[in-house]
Amino acid sequence: MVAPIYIIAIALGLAFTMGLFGKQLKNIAGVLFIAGLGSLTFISGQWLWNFMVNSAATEIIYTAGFKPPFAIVLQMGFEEAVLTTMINVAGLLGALYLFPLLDKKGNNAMMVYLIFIMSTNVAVMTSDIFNLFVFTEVESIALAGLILLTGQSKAFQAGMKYLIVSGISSGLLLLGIIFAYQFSGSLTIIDMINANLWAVKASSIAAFLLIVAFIIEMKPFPANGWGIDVYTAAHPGIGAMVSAAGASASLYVFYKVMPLVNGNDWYYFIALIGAITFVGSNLVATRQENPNRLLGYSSIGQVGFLMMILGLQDVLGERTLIISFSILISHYAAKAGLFWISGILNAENIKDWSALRKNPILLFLFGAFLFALIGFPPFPSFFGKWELIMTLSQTGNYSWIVVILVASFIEGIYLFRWLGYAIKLDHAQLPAFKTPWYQLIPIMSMGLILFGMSAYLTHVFNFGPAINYIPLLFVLAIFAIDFLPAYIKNTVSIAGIAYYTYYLWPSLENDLLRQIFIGIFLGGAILTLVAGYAKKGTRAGFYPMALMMFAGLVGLIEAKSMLQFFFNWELMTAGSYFLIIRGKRSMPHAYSYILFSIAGAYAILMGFGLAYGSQLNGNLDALSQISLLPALAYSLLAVGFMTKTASLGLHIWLPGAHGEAESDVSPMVSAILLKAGVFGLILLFLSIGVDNPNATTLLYVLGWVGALTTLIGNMGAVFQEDAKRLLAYSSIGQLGYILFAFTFMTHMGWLAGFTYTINHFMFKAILFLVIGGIVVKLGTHNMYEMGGMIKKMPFSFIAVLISIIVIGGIPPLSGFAGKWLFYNAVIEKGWYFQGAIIFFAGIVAFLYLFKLIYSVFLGQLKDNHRNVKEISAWILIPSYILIIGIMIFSAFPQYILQPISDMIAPHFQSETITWTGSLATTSLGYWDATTIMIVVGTAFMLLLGWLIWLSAKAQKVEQFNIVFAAERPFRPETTHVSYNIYAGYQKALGWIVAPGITNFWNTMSTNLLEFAGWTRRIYSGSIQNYTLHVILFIVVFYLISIGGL
Amino acid sequence: MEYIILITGLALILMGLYGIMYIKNIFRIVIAFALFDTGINIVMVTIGYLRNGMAPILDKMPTEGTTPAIVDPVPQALVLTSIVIGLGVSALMLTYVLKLYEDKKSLDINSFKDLKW
Amino acid sequence: MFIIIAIILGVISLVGGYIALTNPKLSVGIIATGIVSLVASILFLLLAAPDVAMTEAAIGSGLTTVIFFYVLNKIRQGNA
Amino acid sequence: MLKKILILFLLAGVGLIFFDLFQSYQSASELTTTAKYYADNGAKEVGAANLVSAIVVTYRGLDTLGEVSILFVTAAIISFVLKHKPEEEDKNRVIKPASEILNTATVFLTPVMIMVGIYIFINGHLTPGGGFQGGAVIASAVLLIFLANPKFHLNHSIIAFVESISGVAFVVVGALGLIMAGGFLDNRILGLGEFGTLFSAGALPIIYIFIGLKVGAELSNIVGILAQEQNIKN
Amino acid sequence: MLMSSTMRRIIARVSGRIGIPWYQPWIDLTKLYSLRTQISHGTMFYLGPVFRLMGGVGMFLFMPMIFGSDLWSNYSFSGDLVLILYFQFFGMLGMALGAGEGGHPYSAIGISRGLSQFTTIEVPMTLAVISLAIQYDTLSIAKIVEAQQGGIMHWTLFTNPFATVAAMLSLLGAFGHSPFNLVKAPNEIPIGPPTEYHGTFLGVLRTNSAILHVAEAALFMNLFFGGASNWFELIIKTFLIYFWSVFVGTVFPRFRIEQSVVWFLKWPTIIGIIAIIIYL
Repeated sequence: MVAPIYIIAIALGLAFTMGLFGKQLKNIAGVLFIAGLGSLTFISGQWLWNFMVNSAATEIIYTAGFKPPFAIVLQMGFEEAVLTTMINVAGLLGALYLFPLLDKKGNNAMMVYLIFIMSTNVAVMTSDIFNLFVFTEVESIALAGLILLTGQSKAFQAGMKYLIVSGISSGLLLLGIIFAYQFSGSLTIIDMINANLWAVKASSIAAFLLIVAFIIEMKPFPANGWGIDVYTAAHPGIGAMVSAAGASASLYVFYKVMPLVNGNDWYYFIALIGAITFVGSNLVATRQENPNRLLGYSSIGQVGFLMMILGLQDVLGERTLIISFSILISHYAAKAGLFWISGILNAENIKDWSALRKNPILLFLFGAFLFALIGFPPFPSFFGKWELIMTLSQTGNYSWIVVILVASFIEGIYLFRWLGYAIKLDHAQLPAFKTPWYQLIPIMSMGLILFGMSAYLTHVFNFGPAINYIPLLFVLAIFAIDFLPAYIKNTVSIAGIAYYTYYLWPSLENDLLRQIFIGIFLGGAILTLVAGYAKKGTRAGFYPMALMMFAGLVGLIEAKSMLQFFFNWELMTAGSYFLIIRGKRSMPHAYSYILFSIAGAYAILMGFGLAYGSQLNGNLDALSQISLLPALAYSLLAVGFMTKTASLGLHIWLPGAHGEAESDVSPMVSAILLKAGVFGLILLFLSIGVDNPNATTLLYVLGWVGALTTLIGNMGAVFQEDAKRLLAYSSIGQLGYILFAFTFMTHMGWLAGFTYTINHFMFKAILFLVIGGIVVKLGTHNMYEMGGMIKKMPFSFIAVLISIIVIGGIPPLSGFAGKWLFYNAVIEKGWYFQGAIIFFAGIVAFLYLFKLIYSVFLGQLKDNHRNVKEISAWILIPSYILIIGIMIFSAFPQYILQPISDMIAPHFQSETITWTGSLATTSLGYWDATTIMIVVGTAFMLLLGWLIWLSAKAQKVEQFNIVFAAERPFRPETTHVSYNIYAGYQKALGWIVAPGITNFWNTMSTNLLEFAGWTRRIYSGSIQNYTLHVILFIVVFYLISIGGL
Repeated sequence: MEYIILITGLALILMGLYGIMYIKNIFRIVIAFALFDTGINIVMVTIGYLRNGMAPILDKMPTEGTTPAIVDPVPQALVLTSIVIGLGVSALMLTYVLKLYEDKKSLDINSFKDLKW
Repeated sequence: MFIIIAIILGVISLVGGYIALTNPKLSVGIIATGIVSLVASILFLLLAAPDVAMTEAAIGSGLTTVIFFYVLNKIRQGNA
Repeated sequence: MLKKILILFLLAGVGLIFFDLFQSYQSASELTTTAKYYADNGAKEVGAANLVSAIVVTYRGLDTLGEVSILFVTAAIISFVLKHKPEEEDKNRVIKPASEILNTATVFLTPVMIMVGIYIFINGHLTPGGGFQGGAVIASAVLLIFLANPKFHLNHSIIAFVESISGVAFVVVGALGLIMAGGFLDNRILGLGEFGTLFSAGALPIIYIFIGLKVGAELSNIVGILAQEQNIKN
Repeated sequence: MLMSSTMRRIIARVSGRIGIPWYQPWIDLTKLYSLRTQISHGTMFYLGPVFRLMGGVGMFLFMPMIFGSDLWSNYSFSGDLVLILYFQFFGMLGMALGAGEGGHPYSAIGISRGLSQFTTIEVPMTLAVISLAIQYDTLSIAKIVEAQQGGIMHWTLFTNPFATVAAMLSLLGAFGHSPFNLVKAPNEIPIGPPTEYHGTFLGVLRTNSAILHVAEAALFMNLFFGGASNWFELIIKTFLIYFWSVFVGTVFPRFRIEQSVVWFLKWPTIIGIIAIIIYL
């Protein structure tokens, strides 16, 4: 074992030696520099290995051979080993990244860099407060030098601010040290802690000064303008160091000195400061467009988050360290990687990051880093946040949970905007950039570290067996073959899904609910993927993401515990986000989708937290016995799931997201993905159970929400000119029905709900597939630019017609089954007004259905569409398979509904529907699907036959063989009345869909951004203002904590 | 006496802070910073002072069981370090001032607001 | 006795500090800072800290002042 | 105006903190545990008469190492920021010749000052003063040269050499302590010698010499760069 | 058919003319059926009328016409009130599709208006039906009729007047006579949806229109006026129901589409809500 003290000896020895090499021997200096960093990494890594594998005891390093407190003592324990390894790895990779720049600036720059890394190491290891002061001072001076590497004027300004503020804070630290020394008689941290400085007012001022100095180092909001400028002005490579190595070290240092003020109040203040920083920095970041500055805000926010976690350590107990580590490591890898990418792009505005598209590897890593920051699975921060929230909830600290989730959401606001820009923003000319190997390798290494740590932490948290990784591995495999042509990947994907369905099925033997949903999810997956054969090229990135979504969906079904459920929920969200954003104009819509999704996910998380807190049981069945704030918990869960089902108020993301998605993505996200929300709601309602006193109001409200959603959705669809948006609004409406039906909590209602769910899956898949295909064929979304397609695309027409009949609930097709059950349920439940609204909405549906089929298929064929052909057979095949499904379901619903009925019966007091063959009887009425089918079918055929016989000789009219207003039309556009055909209706009832809700969210977001803009004015750029902030912070903190306020 | 010196030190720190926060000329801010540093050093040494203590330089090996009547050497050692660090920081700040001036031809602190928001 | 010296020195250093911050001429300010440093080193002697006093005299009032002057000189030349 | 009030308010706030600090201060009547240990055992363990030196070099040697690296880093930063480019130097720069007295004084004083500096740090373990003070004096000598002859070109390679060698030697001696004695920077790699004599306190004087040389070189370097740096471009 | 001619007579009477003889519609119809249509706009042109007729026939088929008669309860054993309500849509859709295929701009306008109005017409109707379902605790028409037997005071008309009023008002719209006949708009748009069809098709449509009217009237009779226990009663009652709309239509001027939409959502709806509230 190499003694840790050699970290100092080697680094300083090399740094001093490098002065010997002039320009002639520069290369040797460079080699020594890298070798030195490498040996630091080796030493700390070796210790880490030692601790992990051999579980060695903590090593104490006595300098000068004397015992503490009389000499300085360093310590190398497990935590120090972790931290120093992190710092040194970042240092080494960063050096590689910056090497050309450092080399250009000469040996001096390298020396400074080396000493920066060395001092960071010592700050982590030392146990002596004055030594800590000296080495943090070395660190900040070295950093003040590194900032100047770019040589720009901005860098000098930033460095000046940094120097002044860190000078003030180190002055205060010195004062604190000397007074603390006076009271404790020692300079070691542990002795000072044992002296209980905080207990007496006299000595507590010393403790205050110490702590406040370290807090200032961590850049608490709002006294952090100086810190942010450093991130902005320094070379991104240096930003990476500050964010990854520096922030990690200062957090650990803070963790070491925190017990100086041991006392619940103090910790509470610290947590509060952390929370304010977390929220404030993220808030301000929402207005930021400079990537480095944005990353700076985000870094500071993350540090605030960690500070908050440390402040809550009394609550979190022994889990503090592992939680903070998992969040820290995500931050570390992600921020380093992001800063480095930023250095490669060298863009002033995050909009220019769209150039990243040119390099798929970087783009992938960029996405991974962002998701890691926000806390998506499988990254460490996901598990960290999960543990954190579960623990907090268990101890009743709800307000902290709210703070964390709000801040994380705000973080999502800007990070996803950024991601959207990178993936999708239209750019006339993508700026060129070079990716040299020495810059790519560090970034990729950080990516590897991130994924490696994900795997490792899953193991540490003991989540490994809880999560099924087989689908994930499959996703990875698909990712590995992403370069192959689409049809190969398509085949592999379909085969994989089919096999997995086959593999999974036996385990769901007695669980009809899950069988239904697996049918929807995976059956739907296969069918929609079949349509993918119509696409050409490699479709880079499509298959991994689609499969990721399906993996998440499958995982939802397999989930036994809340963690599994949430893990897969997030996985699905991430996958679907990438699918949605693939559309040409999807960027803003995918953005709002993901924002609603993460907000919903956080609501679910909090709900799970409450459930976990009440039962101390991570299984999903804990949901049925929530004793902590049950009403709130159920509401949160419901709201969370409703973001996916796009219920009223939470629906505004859907039209755009579904409407603009690619033609085969729309059915995936509409017919399949929305059902995930339904599945969640079903699980939730099953857990709530009938007559749960905590959820009565909730269910009632949800019932109304469902009814109004239906109305708004259908009404919205009526006024759409865009075919896919029309369908998207229609989805909102249909999901409204489903939500409404399930809130009944009666047997009949649920049966109706299931019928709707199955129907919606089938007809919406058909519609989106076919309409999507047509949209692609015709090259326009606007229905008024289509028309007359019936002659060109008869098969499509029939598919659409049948779907429409189902949506309309017109007998004899299966839509009517849903309606019939539904009205029985309404009357039985007694929710008449809601029922009436739904009924009204149901008729409104005719308006848009007519518009859809009329504008697209009927009316006048346009000149430029004379040569179009039927859409691809690959789209029609799945559609017709689904039509067969609809027909079977229509004619023999009892084979599906009866088992469902039996399945759900135990959950309710009574079974209110009885089956005799195909005849269903309720207390209110009866319905015999098969007979109706036969009667209607026969009558229909007879009439049709008669008419055909009557008009056998009819001649075809030419398109314009019509006369009106004494003129013969000659252009189809003038004759195809489709645009805004419901103008009168809009005048009368348009107010219902007046974009009140969209306005509400717009106002919310505008206000948030305004507020952020207003807040960030504190960062006026003036050095003195920043100083003022710092002093103000200190004074206020003092007055609150000690001054007796 | 030590009380008076302590007050002097604290007052110098306050003056330094006032200068840093109020004065517009960055050069003078560096001067204020030097005052701030000096004040802190004075305070630190004062803390180690022991009435009737001698300077911590022994003229003979102390005999077992008796403690030489000296002032506390530890703060002095710390201040030594602190003074040198102060020099380093001042020199660095002056370099910055020089560069800033070279850039903007001004010492007014309000001309260095390129970075904000 | 020491108290009186301390008071006098304290007052000198505060006045020096005031001058350093307010005198319109930067050079006077620098010198005033040097004086404050010098006074501080005398205070250190009073506090039985000869090592510190030496250091303060050599570095605080000596080298620092010189460095200040050098930089001020550069700036002035730049102005000229 | 508002800002001024705010500043006054803040100063009052800081003043309040200081007032509380002042109130909490009580003139010490006895040494703290640490100080008492040094007073009792410092001479015995380290062998230095000057306890401050003993603390600075041995007990808290690591701090000193850090401090030296601060100066080192500062010098490095200043040199790469204000990189001297002789070819661009303004040839027309008007330099006031230094006075005759100064020139003469320089010639006499410089060697003397360097000698004094060296004396100070060699006797650091016995008398007040040590590496820093000695180094500062040496730097002042260099300064004097600059004052006398503004065009004097400091030989950077010599300074760099001294700086590097003494720095490396400092580290090496420290590492020797780790190998041969109790720990990094332990001065007991050499015999402690007789208390109060020049050759006592083990390796302490040696370390102090290196510190002195290094500090001297670094300070000279800083002064040199600042003095030589070309004029601000107009 | 009979009703149709009567209606026109009344209109004429009110407007001070003599009007057509009662048998005129039959003549028209026969003529239309005898004409072979010579043109076709495509598949949907066929399917549209078929759908439309299907709606009417379906409604008819699944509705019990005469109380207590096995023969004339049709197929009502396999469906109830909800089924009937939805069969109305069938026809509507068919009409819309068929006309759309014609490619004539005015048909689209007409249909859009028709559908718009239709949506709101159904609101009071639904409220009334729900009210009935609460009242009788069933959705089966037969059972509703059964419950109304035993005297005129048992009719829904008297047991649940609000529901009846709401439904009757909506009936006005459903029949598409003035003032809610902008859809067919005889004057301003002389060639609304029906005009695109000639010959047999127009015949089909006319037939259908008649069937629909009868079916709807029968439905109302069943729901609100005690049903019919024999043919005579059936004819009288449906006739009277039908004439209600005709009378109203001749008195009021035509509404614009947005006016009618709003109108339906105002008074009839409120009455419908009251009808439900009293049974809550």
